[in-house]
Amino acid sequence: MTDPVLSLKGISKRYGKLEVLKNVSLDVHAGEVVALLGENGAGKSTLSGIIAGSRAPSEGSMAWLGQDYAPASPREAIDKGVVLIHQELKLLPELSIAENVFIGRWPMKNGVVDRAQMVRRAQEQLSRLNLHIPATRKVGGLSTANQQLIEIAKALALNAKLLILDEPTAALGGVETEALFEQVRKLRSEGVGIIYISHRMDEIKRITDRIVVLRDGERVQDFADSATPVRTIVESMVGRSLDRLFPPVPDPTSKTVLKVDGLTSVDGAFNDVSFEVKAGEIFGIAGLIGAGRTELVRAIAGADPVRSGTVTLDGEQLALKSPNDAIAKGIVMVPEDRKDQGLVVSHRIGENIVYANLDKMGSRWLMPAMKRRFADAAIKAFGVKGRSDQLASDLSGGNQQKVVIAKWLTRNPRVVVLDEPTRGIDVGARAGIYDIIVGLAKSGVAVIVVSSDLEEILGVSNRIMVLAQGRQTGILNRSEANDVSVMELATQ
Amino acid sequence: MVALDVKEQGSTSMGLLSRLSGATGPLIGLIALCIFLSIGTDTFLSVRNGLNILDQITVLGIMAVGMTFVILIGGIDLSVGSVLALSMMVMGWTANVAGLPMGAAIVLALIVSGFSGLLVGIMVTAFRVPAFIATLAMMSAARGVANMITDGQQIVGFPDWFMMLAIDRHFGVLTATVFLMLVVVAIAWVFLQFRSEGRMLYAVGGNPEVARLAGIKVHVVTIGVYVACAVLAGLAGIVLAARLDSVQPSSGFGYELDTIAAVVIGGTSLSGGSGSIGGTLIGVLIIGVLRNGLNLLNVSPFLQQVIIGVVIVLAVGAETLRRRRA
Amino acid sequence: MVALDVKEQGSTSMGLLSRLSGATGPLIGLIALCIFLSIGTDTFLSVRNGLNILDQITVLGIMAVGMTFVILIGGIDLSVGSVLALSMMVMGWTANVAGLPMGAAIVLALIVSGFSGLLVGIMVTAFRVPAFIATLAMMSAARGVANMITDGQQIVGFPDWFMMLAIDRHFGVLTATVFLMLVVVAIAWVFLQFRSEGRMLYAVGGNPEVARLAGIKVHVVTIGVYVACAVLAGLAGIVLAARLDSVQPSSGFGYELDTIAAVVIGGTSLSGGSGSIGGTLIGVLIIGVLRNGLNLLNVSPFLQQVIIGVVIVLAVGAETLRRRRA
Amino acid sequence: KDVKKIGLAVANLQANFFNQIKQSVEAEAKKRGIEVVTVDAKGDGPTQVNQVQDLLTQNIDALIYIPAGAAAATVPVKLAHTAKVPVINIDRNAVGAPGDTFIATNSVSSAKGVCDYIIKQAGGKGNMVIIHGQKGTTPEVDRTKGCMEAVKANPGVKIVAEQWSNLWSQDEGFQIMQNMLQAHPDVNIVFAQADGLALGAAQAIKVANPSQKIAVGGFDGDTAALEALKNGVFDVTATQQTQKMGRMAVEMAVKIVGGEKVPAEQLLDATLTTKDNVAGFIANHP
Ligand SMILES: Nc1ncnc2c1ncn2[C@@H]1O[C@H](COP(=O)(O)OP(=O)(O)OP(=O)(O)O)[C@@H](O)[C@H]1O
Ligand SMILES: Nc1ncnc2c1ncn2[C@@H]1O[C@H](COP(=O)(O)OP(=O)(O)OP(=O)(O)O)[C@@H](O)[C@H]1O
Ligand SMILES: [Mg+2]
Ligand SMILES: [Mg+2]
Repeated sequence: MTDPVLSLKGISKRYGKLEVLKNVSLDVHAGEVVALLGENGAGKSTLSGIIAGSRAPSEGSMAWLGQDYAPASPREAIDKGVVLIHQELKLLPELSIAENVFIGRWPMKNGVVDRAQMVRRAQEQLSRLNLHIPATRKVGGLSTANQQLIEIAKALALNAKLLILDEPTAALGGVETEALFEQVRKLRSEGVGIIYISHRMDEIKRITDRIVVLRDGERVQDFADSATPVRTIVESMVGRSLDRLFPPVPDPTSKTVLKVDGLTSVDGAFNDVSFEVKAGEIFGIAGLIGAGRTELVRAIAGADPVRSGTVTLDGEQLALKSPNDAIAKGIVMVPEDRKDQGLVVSHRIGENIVYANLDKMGSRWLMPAMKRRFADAAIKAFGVKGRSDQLASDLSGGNQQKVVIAKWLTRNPRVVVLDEPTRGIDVGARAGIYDIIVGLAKSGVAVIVVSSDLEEILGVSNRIMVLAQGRQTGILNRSEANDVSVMELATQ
Repeated sequence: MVALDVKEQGSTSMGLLSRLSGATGPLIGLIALCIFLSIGTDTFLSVRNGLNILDQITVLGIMAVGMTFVILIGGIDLSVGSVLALSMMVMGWTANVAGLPMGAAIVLALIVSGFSGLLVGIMVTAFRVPAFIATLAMMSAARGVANMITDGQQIVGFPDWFMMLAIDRHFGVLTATVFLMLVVVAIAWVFLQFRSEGRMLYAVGGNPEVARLAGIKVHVVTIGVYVACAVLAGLAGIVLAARLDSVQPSSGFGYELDTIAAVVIGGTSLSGGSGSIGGTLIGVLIIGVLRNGLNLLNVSPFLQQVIIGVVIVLAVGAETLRRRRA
Repeated sequence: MVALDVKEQGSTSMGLLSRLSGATGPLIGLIALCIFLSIGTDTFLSVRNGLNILDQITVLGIMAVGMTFVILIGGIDLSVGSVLALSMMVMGWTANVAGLPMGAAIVLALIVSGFSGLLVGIMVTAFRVPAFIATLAMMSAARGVANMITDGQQIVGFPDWFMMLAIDRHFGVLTATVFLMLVVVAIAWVFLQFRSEGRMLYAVGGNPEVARLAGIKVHVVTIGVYVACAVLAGLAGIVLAARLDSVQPSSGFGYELDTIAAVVIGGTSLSGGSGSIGGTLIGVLIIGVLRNGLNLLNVSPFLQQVIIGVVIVLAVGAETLRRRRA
Repeated sequence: KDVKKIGLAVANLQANFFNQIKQSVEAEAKKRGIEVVTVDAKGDGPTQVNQVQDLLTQNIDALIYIPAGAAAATVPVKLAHTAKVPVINIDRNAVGAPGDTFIATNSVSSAKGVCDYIIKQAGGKGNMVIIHGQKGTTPEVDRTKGCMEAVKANPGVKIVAEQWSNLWSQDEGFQIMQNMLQAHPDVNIVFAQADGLALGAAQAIKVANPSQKIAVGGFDGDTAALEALKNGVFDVTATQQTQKMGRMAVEMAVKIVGGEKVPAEQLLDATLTTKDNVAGFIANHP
């Protein structure tokens, strides 16, 4: 084999007393795709950041093409050809797509930014990813999936020699993922080294040449062969044996809890949607990106206004003017974007849990000890790795997501809506969240799950409704649902 | 060692120091300032001067409490100085021209102030006018109305008991107005720390969309906060009227920047979601002590302006350095 | 139909309307204001009055350009009024007391202004003092220094050619100062729209962390912007000196709020990352036309304050309504 | 008893008139070996109350008080008297609580003199505009009153426009005059209630370059304005005796503390100043 392009030796990283990476060594060769796996908080993003020059290691050294390599800034790394697609979106909503793609290195002509060239080249990158929106459009207002694709286009435009993709598909559906994979394969054949981070096991097996597993900041195991059974990999990640991902799904009762009739959005994102969810039922909503699933469930949770249609809960027709109305009636939502909608990331997680329960505590004095007890109970019930006085921003993505769910469940809701509940969450934690979902159903709650992960939606739902371009194209029972039947409806 | 322990605890449990959040640097600055002035002058460190300083910060202190609420939710209020003047003129006119009893005049003044806050709140929530613009407009309009009430004239001469509120030192210590300020500060502190409505301000300031999806009525909270801020500005106007025994429509000109400065020096973040009343009190005291001390040091007025600028930066910069070291 | 087409294009291609981004509402407001004043007075609609208005907005216009830069990167600058006064006093002292040639005096004044901006920039970047506090401190300090230069006295009497810059209407139309303002506006527009340094301001204002990760030197950009804003404030001071043929340390008092208001009315967002010079020009014109028009209408000063407040809210509120409908 | 320390509470040092008094007080006190503690309220009444408190804390022997705000506040005087410190009011006096003595210019008669002069210059008739000071303030009210006496005596004079400034500043004077000329191009008499406003107005007239001669009157006798008057920038002002006021104030302080009786009110005349007699005032400001 050739010499590695990138070689890490004994990298460690500490935040105060916390040791996030412990003596990690890693080689990446030209033209290979290395999967970096690990639970939430294992240190994958931290390691990526160190390679890409946005954080400095506490110990250890790196070599790039045989030379010592210690980038002081992301710019230095980019100039050498090391490009990182961040786990969090790093886009400027007020600028156009084209400007975002070329941010900081806009093409110039005669001392001014050459807009025509910039737009043209950006458009080329977009079409590589099958994204057909004008590159002159503002990024703000695009769906998360499209923004993620733009983030990828931004990296493709940099002509990287080493590309790190940190959970690029977390917000993508099947079609977009395919387009991305095509590009990854193309880059690999061009000799680009790739580090690929994901929590979706099926992807890992399809795209990567070699698997490296991190656990608690240590490199614990390698799998050279992508034929290794998923279970073996997962057990290596979580450090214990894991019997199953999806728990058995219970049968619903016959009592209808939620009834949605002819619901139509104000801006046309969804049209004339009708369905019922029974107590104890897990109702999945599937569809391609942009099908209007998020808009639909936001409307049910009172977050957006509707043009027409009704929502009935336990036989009572609701007038949902705000999330507050919905919550008061017992409809709660775990939103798809946890950083902007689920958590105040700059506040402590204890506070975040309390925020969702303030009305219940309204008449009482909020003594710190009481708040802590309340929050600690919720944190413990969901196995969040963290303390109530930690800032939400210091938690790993998976643990943040658990906090978002945890903050609701003390309220004993009637209907729980989960939009992309496991986006960016590791397999081990995912099993925990599925247990929570099933546990809710067992306790008689009506659960609605929206997901772009087909395996997930097939795995947990009693019934699956499919949306295509805002229209409801069918509802499948668990027995008739499989990837083919769902995709057929989704592309109608 | 003991100090270290306290700090350790403070950062994990919700101890006193952490409650002051961003204000530890300014607190150190305030203490340094006091030590310096105690050594540099022979008049600073006396009960009499301490009480003077308390007297001098009443108006600013009351307004800064309302401003803390506003800034906590990520807003800003430039109209406080004008609302203060409006409240004074309404009170003065009602009592001395319309001849109603003083108590009624005060209530009416506070109602008018609250109404101006309500207008701002509606502009900000229903019409999405940025708070900066809505309150800038209110700043201009309220000043205009305050002027129109008496066509720019002042009104003097209120009942003796009213003026005495700002002068009589009960039990030889606190005037009624200082006592009022302390009560306002205490209530605000308890409200923000221990009441769920108070915590809502932090949630709204931290991220309004998260707060809304968590079932908090963001619009109601926002309007409530602007009303509270305006009523407190109005109350500060009443205190000022007692202190001056007169009302004039030009009062409170430029107070908005002083008030915002006090709040921000006290560690409340202008982007909302973090800060505390304790910090604001420190900010108010820094401004009050600084002005008082520079006068006692007989620093020339022009040089005072330079020194005030430098001390403000040092007080806030100290916080940054402290954090960086920690 | 045609209008509709243009709008469609505007939102996808970078048409003129979209370049004004948030300023369409205010533009409508400005036009409505002009129509109203043309009907309501017989003096508003004349070439001469138009030139007067241009004269009257030069100082505000030049300062507002610098402020647009600052607000675009998500900052704020409260020191512009004081820096303007400082620049004037430095120029006046150098020319009339130290007796250096006028050109040297102007250059020195601009250097001193730039230096004050540099200090602010360093405070904001290296010491992470919030811009509000850093510039508030500079506002106080610069005013103090301006006063100390002549112990508060004004200086009068500059060379004739200097005063003529603000008086002589070349080709019967533009004075040199108005021409200077137009040049500043044009350069700033080109800079922001077409230079990569200009686009960096949008990136830094949109999200400094994103900008940093993209390799933009956020600190350098920030310091540069505060220096530019201060130099432009200093330049506005020179213009004001020519206009008044005298300098005094109290000049520019309260201009910071006017300037910020002009920028924000013009659709630049206080949170940074969006806005345009075209919008700022509209904001400046709204303030200029409004003041001019109310005087022509002979409206009493108190009522003027109320009307100004109402118009500001309407101009900005119109933008919100327009968007909601779109 | 001797005076060792005087407190000087100035309304607003940004105004030349007050700054001149301040400088005169400090010079006179220095001559007599008295320490002066100066504070500047920047035009804000409440700030001044705070500052007077601070002055009293420093055990001053007398307070020279130039009230800030639209009209004099009573509280500083009451505070001083409670602390048994005599008060010398300059420029403004509070109704309810007057100082031990009050030194000021007779604004009404002086303003009448200025307006008489500019009306005479214009030949006793014509269109007149008034640029007022800050509306509702004592000087604004008095100067308006005095000028209106002159206007009433000349039926040929018609007031076509009035505007008020907020800061008495040159910039405002410029802007207001520019707009007035726009609305009334045939103006030939301008009374601006302060020299700053007058200088601004004169500059605006210069810019507009009207065909008729316009007579401009100011008030105060600011150092810079006197220079301008000499150069013919505007026509007339009323020079207030700021130096004398400062000297007198210190003198009164010494007298009162020494136990002498002083008159309750001492009004000084502002001298009508034109190009002819301005040289003397520039050399030696009264
Ligand atoms: N700035 C910081 N200060 C303190 N701790 C931090 C900081 N940044 C990250 N951490 C901690 O470092 C650990 C590793 O985080 P990292 O983001 O690298 O995990 P990850 O493997 O990418 O997880 P995920 O799959 O959820 O993205 C976590 O426990 C996290 O809480
Ligand atoms: N903030 C927004 N402003 C305007 N249009 C939007 C916005 N967000 C989404 N849309 C549009 O609404 C439609 C559906 O949105 P969205 O992509 O969120 O649907 P979804 O089925 O929930 O997909 P996802 O998997 O991304 O959640 C799309 O046409 C999208 O472009
Ligand atoms: Mg990660
Ligand atoms: Mg969605």
